[in-house]
Amino acid sequence: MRREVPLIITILVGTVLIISVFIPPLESLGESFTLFFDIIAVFAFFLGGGNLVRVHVLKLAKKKRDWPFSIVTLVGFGVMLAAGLFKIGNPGDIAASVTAEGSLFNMIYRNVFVPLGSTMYALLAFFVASASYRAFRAKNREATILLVAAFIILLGSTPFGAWLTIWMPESMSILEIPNLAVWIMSSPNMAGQRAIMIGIGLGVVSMSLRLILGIERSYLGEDGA
Amino acid sequence: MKNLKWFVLAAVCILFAVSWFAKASGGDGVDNSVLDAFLVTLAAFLTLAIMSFLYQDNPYYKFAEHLFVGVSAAYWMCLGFWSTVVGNLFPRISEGLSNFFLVPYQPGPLNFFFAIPIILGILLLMRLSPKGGWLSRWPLAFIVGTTAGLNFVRYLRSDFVKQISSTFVPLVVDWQGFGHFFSNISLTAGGPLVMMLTNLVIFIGVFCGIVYFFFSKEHTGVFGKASRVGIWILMITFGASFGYTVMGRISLLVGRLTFLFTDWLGIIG
Amino acid sequence: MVHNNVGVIITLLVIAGGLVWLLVRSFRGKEIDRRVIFLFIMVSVAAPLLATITFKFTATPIVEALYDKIEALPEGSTVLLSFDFDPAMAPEVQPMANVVTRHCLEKNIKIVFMCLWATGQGQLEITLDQVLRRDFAHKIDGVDYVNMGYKAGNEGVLNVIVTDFEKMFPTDVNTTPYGDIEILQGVNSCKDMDLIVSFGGGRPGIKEWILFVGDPTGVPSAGGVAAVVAPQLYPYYPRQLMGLLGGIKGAAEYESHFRERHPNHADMDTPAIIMMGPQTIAHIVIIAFIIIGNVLFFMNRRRGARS
Amino acid sequence: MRYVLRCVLVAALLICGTAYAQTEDMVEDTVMTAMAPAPATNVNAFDTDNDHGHSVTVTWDLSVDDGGGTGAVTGYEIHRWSPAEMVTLDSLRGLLSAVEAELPNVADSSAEANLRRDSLRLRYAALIATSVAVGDDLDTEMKARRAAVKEAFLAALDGLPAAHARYPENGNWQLLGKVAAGVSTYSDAGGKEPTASSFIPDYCGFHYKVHALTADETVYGETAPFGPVECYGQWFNTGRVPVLLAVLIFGALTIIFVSIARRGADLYVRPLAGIEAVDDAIGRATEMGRPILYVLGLGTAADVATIASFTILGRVAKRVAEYQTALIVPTYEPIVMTVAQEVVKSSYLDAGRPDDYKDDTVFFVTQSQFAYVAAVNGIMLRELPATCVYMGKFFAESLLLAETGALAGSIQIAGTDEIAQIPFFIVACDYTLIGEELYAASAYLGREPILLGSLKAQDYAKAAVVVFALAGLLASYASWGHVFTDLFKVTN
Repeated sequence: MRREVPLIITILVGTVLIISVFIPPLESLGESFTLFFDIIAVFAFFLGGGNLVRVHVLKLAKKKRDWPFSIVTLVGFGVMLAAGLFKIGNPGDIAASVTAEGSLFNMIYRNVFVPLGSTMYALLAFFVASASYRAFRAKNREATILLVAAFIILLGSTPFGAWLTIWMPESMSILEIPNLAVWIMSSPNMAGQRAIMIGIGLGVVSMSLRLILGIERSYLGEDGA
Repeated sequence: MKNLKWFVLAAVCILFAVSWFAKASGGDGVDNSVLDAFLVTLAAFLTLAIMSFLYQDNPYYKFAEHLFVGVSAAYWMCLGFWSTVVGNLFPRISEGLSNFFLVPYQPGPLNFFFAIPIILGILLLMRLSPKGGWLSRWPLAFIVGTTAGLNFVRYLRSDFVKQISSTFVPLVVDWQGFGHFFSNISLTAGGPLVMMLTNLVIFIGVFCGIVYFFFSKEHTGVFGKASRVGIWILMITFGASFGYTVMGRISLLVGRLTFLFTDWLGIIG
Repeated sequence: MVHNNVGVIITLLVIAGGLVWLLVRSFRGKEIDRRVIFLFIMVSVAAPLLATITFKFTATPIVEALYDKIEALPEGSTVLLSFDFDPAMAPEVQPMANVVTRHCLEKNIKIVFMCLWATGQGQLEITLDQVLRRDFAHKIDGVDYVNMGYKAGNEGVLNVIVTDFEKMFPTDVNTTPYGDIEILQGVNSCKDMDLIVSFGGGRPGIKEWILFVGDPTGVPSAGGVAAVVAPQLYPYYPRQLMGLLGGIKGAAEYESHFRERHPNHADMDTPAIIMMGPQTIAHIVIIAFIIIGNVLFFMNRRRGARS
Repeated sequence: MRYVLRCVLVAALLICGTAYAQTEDMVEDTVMTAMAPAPATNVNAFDTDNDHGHSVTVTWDLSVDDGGGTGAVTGYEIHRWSPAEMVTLDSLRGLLSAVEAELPNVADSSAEANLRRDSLRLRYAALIATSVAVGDDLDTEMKARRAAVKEAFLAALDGLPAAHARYPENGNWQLLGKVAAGVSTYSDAGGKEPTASSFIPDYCGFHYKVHALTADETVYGETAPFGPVECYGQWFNTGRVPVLLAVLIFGALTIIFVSIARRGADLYVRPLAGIEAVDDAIGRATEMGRPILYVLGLGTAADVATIASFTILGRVAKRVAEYQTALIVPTYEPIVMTVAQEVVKSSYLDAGRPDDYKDDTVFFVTQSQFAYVAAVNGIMLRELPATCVYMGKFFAESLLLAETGALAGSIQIAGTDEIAQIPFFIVACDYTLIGEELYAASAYLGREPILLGSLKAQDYAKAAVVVFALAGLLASYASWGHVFTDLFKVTN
């Protein structure tokens, strides 16, 4: 009962959806099912939010390390939730968009959420540098290939790339760094991408099949198969 | 050393206040309202707080991080509620609710289907109860089953079938006989030789790449050599894409600094 | 190479000096603390912004090809510029659109503007404001250029205008009937264009232009695209795609190539070149760190071998 | 002299003659343009294939005056004969939606609301025979009206086939649309739902005709009506046969190899460095007495990558339970969290240490990309995990995580199917599962014959790709390259 029902559900739903692709009257099934997800996901939000609050309240109660910061989280969570659910400061009535200009929700979003997010994203500029310093070293053949490819592309995206090989004759122009960079991007790079894509495509297909056939059950909390 | 922490805190607070005041009083030439001044200063403060992480973990980063977590969690919950529950669910299940939220009621013969996600959603919440936790697997099974079904066909369609057809490239381009070929042989970018080379590399690359992803055959002999070439191709791919992405990442930083220099300090632009 | 300016010289000296010092240390096998790297990146991005460091770019062949093509077009020939992008892509693509438009106007080439993306109209307006209305106020709408606006239908639009332009665009954006637009006299379809340039980065974009218009009619087609999609387009060069500006760098190359050959535009604003300042220095710094890293690696290995 | 006069006279006559002739020609011309162009020929209409019905495709041969001939044709108009009942249906539909729109605000007693209701009553009276009790209770009245209108609407629907069969009595030709000259096909596709204004009923005998237009609206060439033709839904989309074939072949392969594997054939799977490394990494963590951080990525519980990751998490949790090391699993998605909790719990059970399992090993952080990263990075620098495992879907955050992990001095093992992110993991992590390897890992860990069987099938499919590619390559030399491209053509 505990194990079988979920498996049956998976098999049933999966098969129906595969068939639906070939049966025009059932084509819209996929969309409505994906709409069902969003609804289930909203219920899941309660789980998530509940868990978040629980974790931080426990941290507070047990006075764990950095407990004062849990207050920040809880306050931020509470305020944003209130602002969103009760549409505080939203122009117009209850039908107005929750992210409407001038609402508290929108204000917090633009002045807290966005700067935090985009700065976090911008840290990548630094990490890209430190990563290439650490990792692009000619340890072995593979690493060397990686290094050389990256090096040419990097050089190719600066004006220096062009100056370094300006002396090359037209008949060798493919070897000029900018062209070489272009060629690498459009030829070997393309090939590698495609190989991975085909692999992933098949992997997904076969994994889906395993799920539908009930072979793969890890998602039900069973180890391996 | 103990009270250095407090000095820093004080300094930060003073700077914050100064910036707020300066922005509000139009110290930077632009005259903002007190609220805007506060918001800009806040945004700038949070930006710097996150960047301070680069030096080391510190209370200001912790503050920003915890605030971010709380706010963002609530943000998505609210969007989910308004767009999905109010936008998609209520109009289909209850006339009263849709009237309350002023969304158009959409009666339809198939609406009873919407009981499914509700029931499954409730089952999902069952895991909060010590006994019925196992029931929460049913909605999961539904979700997984659906995506499996969708993916199975979609990937066979797009990735698999399409990729095969797009690998049909003739290796030889506008062939006009050996004489012509060797008489003006050159490495000009976009010249015939390079074109052929490109197609050849793509074909061999895809071939060896796929060979590398064979799991059920030992990579020895010719097979092993092919898969080795495959790895090299992959390494070129990874190196190239890495190098290629750098530019985009730098732009992000430029964006943030422009915010600091222009909107906050007002020293450029 | 660099516009001389004290602040610039100093910052460059600081960065270069720092790197040399690190290189020397690396010969002694000393690892670099990550914070030093972060500092260098910060400086190399912030300094060019504050001191506006810019570089002179030599146009790569694929960019030069488009420049030469426009340069070679006789006065009064007609060029079609299609704006197929949205604000998200604007930082990369708008500069290209601006400089190419400027070049065409400078050469007294007639321009037919259009959009395959609804969002393109807004971007087109920006270009018209920043280039045409500011620096070429004397150009007359309908005589020197015309704005046909946006038509829905993606490839469908191309499929029609390849044979009959008027069928898809019976009027221009200010509803002037096709027949009354002077510039369009003698333009029945895309075949009558001397050059087609599409600025974009999505679908439909230059790829669709090539497949639906360029190839069938043989009208030279070129494009300006965001860096991410550039690699997928290179295979079309040079046969189906006669020129391509890829990403902010492509734009910068065109800007600097154009400004250098048209001194009367020396003071035009060059967003791409400015944007490339931080980019270039940051790239150089990263390259330098890769070199330093490898020096370190080989030093330590030799040391390991010796002991 | 007289000779000269005669010449002049002749000349004059000639001129007049030619002039007359010319005027005659001119008359001829005007007549020509006034004449209708040749109509389109061979009008044909048929149900659109591979669809859900409610659509008819009309085709015809171009008029000889289109392009060729006088070239007068500027385009074509397509008309369908629609009986009077169609009009009634439309007005009923309009009324129905109006009534339904009115229902929510019966409480509204404002002047304009009353006006709206009165106009509704009038429209109702005009259309529906059955009258309803107009009490002072608006709600009941409106509901009653809605019911009556709905009834009439459905009745009208049922009447449609008969009405169309009655052609050509009591109906009129209705313009569907225009197409440009040179076009010889038109798709008359409408809404599937009767409530849609563009609704086109199935199983009704439609009649179509095509007008060849000229610059002057009043002048056109008209074809004879074609009909009757019905539209209806198909039960199978033949446009997707190749996909079906692929599905069947792949399914068959899998089942075959699974059964072979079941019969105990020992199938080889090449070792995956990343997976081999997991155990050592856990051992290392135990020695150092530091925790293990497991990140499931940003995928949903339904993403294949995440599902594969669950299997690996199960393995890791089991080892962790055996070695009694600490495990930290911050999650991005609530459902993923619940699954992860299940997985970890049962792993502890399998390891025979159910009471060591703590509920806050797996916890939810936030469903926002960079907030999640910010939090995880914080955890890394505070807990200093000995090992970080990133398996699942990752986006821009991949490098943010991996670099911070390296900073914290952890051994890092990653795996993702996001092609754009693999490079960053390759560069910053010690071991990386590339794309498909991540999926294979679950089979590899399970070591279950069935899973290995499916892997084998997968490999054969790959071999098929290579073969087809080669064949296609050769075919592209021979002129019959299209054979293959056709074979793989997937319409819609």
